[in-house]
Amino acid sequence: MTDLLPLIVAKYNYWLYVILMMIGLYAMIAKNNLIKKVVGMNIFQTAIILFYVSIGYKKDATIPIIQNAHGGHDAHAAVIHAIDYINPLPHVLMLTAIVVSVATFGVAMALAVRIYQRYQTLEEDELRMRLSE
Amino acid sequence: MDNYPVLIVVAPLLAALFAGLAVWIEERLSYPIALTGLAISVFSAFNVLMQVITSGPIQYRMAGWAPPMGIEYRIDLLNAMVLLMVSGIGLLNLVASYKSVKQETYDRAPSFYIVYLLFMTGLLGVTATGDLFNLYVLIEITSLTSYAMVAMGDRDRGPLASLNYVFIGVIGASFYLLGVGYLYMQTGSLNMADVAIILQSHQGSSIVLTAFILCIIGLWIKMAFFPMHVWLPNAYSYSPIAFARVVAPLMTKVMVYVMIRLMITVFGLDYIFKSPFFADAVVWLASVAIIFGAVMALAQKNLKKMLTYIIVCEIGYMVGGAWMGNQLGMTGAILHILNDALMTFAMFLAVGNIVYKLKDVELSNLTGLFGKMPWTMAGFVLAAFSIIGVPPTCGFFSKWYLILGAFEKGAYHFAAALVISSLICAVLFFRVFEICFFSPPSENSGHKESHSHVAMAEAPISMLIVSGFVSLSLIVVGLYSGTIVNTIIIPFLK
Amino acid sequence: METIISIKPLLAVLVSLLVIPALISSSDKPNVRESWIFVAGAITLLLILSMLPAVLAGKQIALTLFEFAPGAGIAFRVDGLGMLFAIVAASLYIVTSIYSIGYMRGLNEHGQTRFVSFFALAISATIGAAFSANLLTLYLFYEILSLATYPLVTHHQDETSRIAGRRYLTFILGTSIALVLPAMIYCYHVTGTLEFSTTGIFTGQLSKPAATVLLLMFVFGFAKAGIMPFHSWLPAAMVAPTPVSALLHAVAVVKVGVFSIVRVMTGIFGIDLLSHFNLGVVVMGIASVTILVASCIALSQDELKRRLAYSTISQLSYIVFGVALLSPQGQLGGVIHIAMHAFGKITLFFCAGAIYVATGKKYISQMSGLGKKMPFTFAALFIGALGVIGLPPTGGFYSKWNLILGTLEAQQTIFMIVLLVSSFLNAFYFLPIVYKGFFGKSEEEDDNIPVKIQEANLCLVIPLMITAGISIVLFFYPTVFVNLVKVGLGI
Amino acid sequence: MYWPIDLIVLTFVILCAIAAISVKDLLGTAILFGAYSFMMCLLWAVMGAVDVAFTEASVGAGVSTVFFVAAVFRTSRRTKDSNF
Amino acid sequence: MLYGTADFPDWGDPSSPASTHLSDYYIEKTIEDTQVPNIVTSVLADYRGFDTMFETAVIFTAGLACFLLLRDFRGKKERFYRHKPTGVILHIKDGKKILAVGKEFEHMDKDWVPSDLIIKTVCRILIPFIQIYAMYVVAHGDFSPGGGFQGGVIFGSSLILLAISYDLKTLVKRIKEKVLGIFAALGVLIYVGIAAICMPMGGNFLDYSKLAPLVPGDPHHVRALGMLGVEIGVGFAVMAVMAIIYINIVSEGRHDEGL
Repeated sequence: MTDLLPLIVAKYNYWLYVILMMIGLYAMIAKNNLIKKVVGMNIFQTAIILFYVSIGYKKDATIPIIQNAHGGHDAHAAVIHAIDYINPLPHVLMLTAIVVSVATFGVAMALAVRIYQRYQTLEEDELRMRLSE
Repeated sequence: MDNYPVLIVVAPLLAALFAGLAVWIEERLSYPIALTGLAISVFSAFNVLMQVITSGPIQYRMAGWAPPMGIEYRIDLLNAMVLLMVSGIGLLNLVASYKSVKQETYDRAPSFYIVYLLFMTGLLGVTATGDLFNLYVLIEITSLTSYAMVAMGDRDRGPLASLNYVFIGVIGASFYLLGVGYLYMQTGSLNMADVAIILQSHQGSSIVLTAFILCIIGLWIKMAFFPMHVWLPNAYSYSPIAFARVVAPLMTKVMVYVMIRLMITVFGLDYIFKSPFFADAVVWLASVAIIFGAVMALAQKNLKKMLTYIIVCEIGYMVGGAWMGNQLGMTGAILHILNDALMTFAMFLAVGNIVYKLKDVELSNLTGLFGKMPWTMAGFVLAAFSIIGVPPTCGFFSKWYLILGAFEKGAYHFAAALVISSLICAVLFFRVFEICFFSPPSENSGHKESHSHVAMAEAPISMLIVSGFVSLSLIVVGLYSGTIVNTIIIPFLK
Repeated sequence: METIISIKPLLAVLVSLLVIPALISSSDKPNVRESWIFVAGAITLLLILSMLPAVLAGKQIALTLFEFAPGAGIAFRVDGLGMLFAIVAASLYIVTSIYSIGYMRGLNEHGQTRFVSFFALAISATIGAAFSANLLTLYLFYEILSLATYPLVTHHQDETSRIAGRRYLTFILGTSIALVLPAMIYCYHVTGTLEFSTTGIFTGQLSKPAATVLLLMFVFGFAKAGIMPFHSWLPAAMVAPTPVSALLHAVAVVKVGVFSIVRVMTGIFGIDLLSHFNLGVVVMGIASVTILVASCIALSQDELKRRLAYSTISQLSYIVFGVALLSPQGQLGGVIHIAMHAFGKITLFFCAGAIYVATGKKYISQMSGLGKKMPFTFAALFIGALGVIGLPPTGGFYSKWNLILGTLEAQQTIFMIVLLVSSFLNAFYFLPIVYKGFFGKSEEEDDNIPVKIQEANLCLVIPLMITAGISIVLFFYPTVFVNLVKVGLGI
Repeated sequence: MYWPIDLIVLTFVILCAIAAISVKDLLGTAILFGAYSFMMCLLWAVMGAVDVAFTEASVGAGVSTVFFVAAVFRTSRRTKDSNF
Repeated sequence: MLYGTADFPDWGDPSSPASTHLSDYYIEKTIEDTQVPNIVTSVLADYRGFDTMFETAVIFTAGLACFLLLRDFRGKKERFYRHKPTGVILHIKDGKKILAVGKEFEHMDKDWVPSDLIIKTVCRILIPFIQIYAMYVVAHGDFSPGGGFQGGVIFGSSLILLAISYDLKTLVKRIKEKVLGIFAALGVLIYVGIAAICMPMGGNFLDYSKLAPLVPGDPHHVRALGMLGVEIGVGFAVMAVMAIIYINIVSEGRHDEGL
C-alpha cells in the first residue's frame, strides 16, 4: 500500500479519465435510448480531452499567455522560461478536438431527429422491432 | 512548382468552398467546380509521384516551420502512390456520378458535391500528412462527411445506419486519439518521423505499448477489421451509390495505409515484431476475418450487402499481409491496397450502373442482366475475376505475394484462408453471373425465341466509359504489377 | 538450345482475341462474321506453321511480355510440345468453325455472336497455354479458358445447362484455385522460379512426401484432364452445342488440362526427379484407374455424346499415363496421343452432331439402321472409332503402339495389361454403334422402300470427312508430330 | 492550485456524468449534461487550460445543451432506461 | 489502459517528456516568431494552423451535414395565425392559403406559448452586448483566452437566443438561410484563402510572413495579423454553422417553427 498510495495521488487525474471513459463507453454500449448514447459518446470524448489537458499541466506554472508582452518587440528583452508556463500544445489539440466533438454531436442530434421522424421512437429495441417487421 | 503536395489536399477543399458559395448563385456551377478541384488534385498527385520516383521523398513544411514545430507533409513512394490512387478514383467517380447523383439526391445535388469534395479532402489529407494529430482531424473530416452521406442514402434505413456508424466511428477515432496522446506523453512530439526517432530509446515502455495497441485498435475499428466490422455493411449498403462507389474502395484502404504507415514509420517494424506472439495472433485474426467475410458474403441476398462483406474479407487480406512480418507479405499488403481499391471501385461502378437502371439490387432481381446491360456486366465480370484472383487481373498478383509471404512465415492457415476465400468468392460471383446470365424462369417456359427479346437498357455513356476504363485498368495494373512492385514498393520498403 | 526472340507467339494468341470486336460489331451480318472467323483462324494457323521449321530445327521461339517477379511473369516460349498442341488446336479450329456454322444455323440457335466470340477467346487461350514459357502463364491461360468456355457450356440457358455449368465451374475453377494455385506458389516459394526447364526446377529442395503431395495437387488440380474423381464435369458439359463438345471437350479444354500436367511433370518436376522418387508409378496408378473405370462407365451410356465423353476421360489418362511411364517410348506415345486422339475424337463428335442435326437423335439405341441413311457420317464414325481404339489404319494405332512399347521398356507389365484391356473395352463400346448403324434395323424402316440418303448439310459433313481423312493420313505420315515430340522432350 | 478543489470538481464531474446517463427524463439529461460540461470546464480552468475551458464553456455548456434541448423538443422526452 | 498508466510520468511533472520537447520551443519562441502573447493562439493559428484549417472545415461539414440531413423544403401544410387584437387563433389546414402577416395577424407556432415581454426585452438588450463581446473575443484572441472559434460560438448563441426569445421566424427573417450558408463557406474560404495566397507570394502554404507586402504597418506584426485574419474567418464560419445546426434541428428542417 505504501507504494500504491503515492502512485494514486500522483496520477489520480489519469485514473479518473479512465473512469469517465468507461462511463461513456458503458452508456454507448448499454443504453437503450439513442440520445443517451450520444451523451455517452460526448462523455467519452471529453474524457480524452481531460487526459490531454492533464498531460499538459505543470505544477507551479501559469497559463500559457505570456505576460508583460503587450509591447511587441520589447518582449525580446524579457527572458521566457518554459517552466513557468503550462504546456500549450495539448490545449491547442484539444480545442480542435472539442470542435470535432461538437460537430459530431450536432450531426448525431440531427440524425436522431431524422430517425424519430421516420420511426417515432428513439429506443433501440423498438427500432429493432420496427426494422424486423 | 513546389506546392504540389499541399495542392493535392487543398484543391478539393477550395473547390468545396467555392462550390458552397456558388450554390447560392447558380446551382449548376457546383459540378464543374468540383471537377476542376479534383482534376487539379490528380494533376498534382501525378506530379508528386513522378517527383518522388525520380528524386526521393518530398518534405513540405506548412507555414514554413521546421518539422517538429509545424505540421509537415512527408511524401514518399507509398504516400505518393496512394495519393494518386485516391485522387484518381475520386475524379473518375465524380465523372461517373453526374447522372446518378441527379437521380438519387434530387434537389440536393450541389450539397452532395460539396460533401463529396470535403470527403476527398479528408482522405487525401490523411494520406499525405506526416503529423499524428493532423491525421486525426482529417480522419474526422472523412468520418463526418461519410455520416452525412450514409444518412442521405436509403431514406428508411440510412439515418439509423449512419447513427450507429457515428458511434463506432467516434470510438475508433477516439481510441486513435488516445493512442496519439500516449505517444505524445512519452515523446512530446507529434511529428511521425520525430516520434519515431524518440521512440528508439523507449522501446520497453508500457506507455508506448499501450499507445501502439490503442492506435491500432482505433484504426481497426475505422477500417472494419473483424470483429470490429459490424458497422460497415449497413453503412455502405445504405449510402447513395455515388458515394458508396468511392467510400467502399477508398475509406478502408486509406485506413489500412495509415496502419502500415504507423507500423513502418512511427513504431518501426523491429518494435512490432519483437515479440512474435502478437503478430501471430493478428495473422490468425486476419485469417478468421477472411473466412468470416467470405462466408457472410455468401449468406447475403442483396448485391450491395454482399460486396460490403467482401470488403471485410479483403481487409483481412491486407491486415494479415502487413502483419506477416516479412517483406513479401508487406509487399502484398501494399499492392493489395492499390489493387483492392481499383477492383472494389470497378465493382461498385458496375453495381452503380445496375442500381441506376434497376433501383434495387436484390440478387433475385438481376435475371437476364447480361442481355440488358452487356457492357456493365462485362465490367462487373472483370472486377469479379479480380476479386476472385483470376490472372491476369490485378487481384491475382497481390494474392500471389500474400500467399508467398504466408509461406515464408509458415503461416499456412493464412494461405489456406486466402485460397478458401477465393473459392468462396468464386462461388459467390458465379452465383451472381448465373442469375444474370439466365433469363427469368417465367420467360424461360417459352421457347428459345424468348431469349433474344431482352432489350438492351444500358446505363448512361459517362458511367459506362468510366466503368470500362477502370475495369480495363484492372488488367493493365495486373500486367504491370511487376513494375509497380519494383519501382514503388520494394524501394519504399528498403 | 538456340532461342529466337520473336513476336509471333504473341500474335498467334492475339489474333483470335482481336477479332472479337469485329465479330461483335458484325453481329447482324452472319456471313461477314463467319468470314472474320476464318480470317482469324487462317492467320493463326499460318503464324503457327511459320514457326514450325525453326522448332523442328531444335530452336525455341521466346518472348517475355511482363515479368512481375523474377522467373514468374507472362512469357511465351514455343517448343516441340507446344507446337504440336498449337497445330492441332489451330487446324481443328478452322475445321470446327465450318462445322459450327452448319450446326448453329442448322438448329437456328440463339446468341450466335456470343457463341463465336467466346469460341475465339477459348482458342486464343488454348494457344496461349500451348506457348506458355512458365507455369504462371500456363495457369493464366488455363483460367481464361475455363471462364471463356462457361458461356459456351451454358449456351442454351436453360435449367439443365445451368446445373451443368455450375458443375463445370465448381470442378474446374475450384480445383485450380484450391490445388494448383497453392501448389504453384509453393513451388515458387521453394525455387524462386516457375520457368519450365527440361531438367525440372527443383534442385533437391523437396523431400519425397512433399514432392508427392505437390505432384498430386497438380495432377488433380488440373481437373480439365478429367482424372478421376474430378471428371464428372465432362459428361455434364455435354449439354453444350456439339461444336463446343467437339473442339473444346475433345481437343482444347481437356487437352489443355493434360498438356498442363505433362508440362508440370516434364518441365517443373523433371523426369529425373520423378524417377528418383519413383513417382511415375503413383501417377500411372491413378491414370490406370481412370482409364478402366471410365471405359466401363462408357459401356453403360446410351446417349452418344455421354459415351464419347467417358471415352474421352479414359483416353486422356492415356496421355498422362504415357508421360508417367518416364521412358522415351512411353512419353512419345503419350504426347503424340494428344494429336492422334484429337483427330479421332473430334470426328466422333462431329458425327454425333451431324446425326443430331439431321435426325434429332441423341441416343445410341435409336441409331440402328441410320448408317444407310447417312453413309458418309457413319463411315467417318467408323474411322474415328478405330482411331480411338487404336487400330490401323489410323493415327491412334501409332500412339497405342508406342505406349505399349513404353510399358515394356519400363518393365511395367501390369500396366501393359491395363492398356490392352482398355483397348478391348474401347472396341466394345464403339464398334456396336457402327455395326448397328450399318446393319441394324430402325423401327420405322421398311425393307421394301430403298433407303434415301439423308445426310446433314455439307457444312457438317465436310469437316468430319476432313478430320477422318487426317486421322488416316496420320497413320502413314506421323513424322512431323513425332519429330516435334522428340524435339520437345529432348529424346 | 489546490488539490482539494481539483478533487471536489472531479467528483462532481463523475457524479454528473453518471447522473446524466441514468436519469429517465431526457430534459433532465440535457441539464445534467450541461452541468457536466460546466464542471469539466471548471476543471480545465483549474488546470490552467484557459482556452480549452473557455471553449468548453461556450460549446459544451452553451451550444451543445441548446442543440440537445432542441433535439429533445423535436423527439421525445421519455426513455425506457432503467437506472443502470 | 490502466496498465499504461503505471509508467506515466507524475501528474504535473514539469520535466515529463510531453512538457519538454516541443512545448518549450513554443513557449520560448512564440513572441519572437509571431508577436502573439497567447501561446495557444499562436500555436493554433500558426504553428499548427493547418490543423485548425481542417477543424474549420469539420465545422463547415457539420453544418452542411445537418442541412443535408434535415432540410425539408416542402413546408408544413398546417399553419396557425393569431389575430392580434382579438387573440383569435386561426388554424389553416390547406397549405396553399397564406394570410398576409402584418398589423392584424401574426404567425404562430403549434405549441404556442404567449411571448413574455420581460424575456423579450431583456434579450433585446442583451443580444447586442453578447455580439459585441463575441467580436471582442475574436479580435482579442491574440492576447487573452479566446479566438475565432469561441467568438463564433458566442455570436452563434446570440442568434439562437434571438430565436428562442422571439420565435424562429424572426431569426430566419432577419438572417436568411442563404446568408448563413454564404457566411459558413466564406468563413472557411477566408482561412484557406489567406493560407493559399501565401503560395503565389513565394512562401509555403499558410506562411503568413510572406504576406508582408500586402499588409500595411509593421512587418513584424504580419504573422499576428495573419492569425487575426484567419480567426475572423473561423468566427464567421462557426457563427453561421451554429445557427444552421440549431435552426435545422429545432424546426426539423422546415424553418418555420421552433422552440
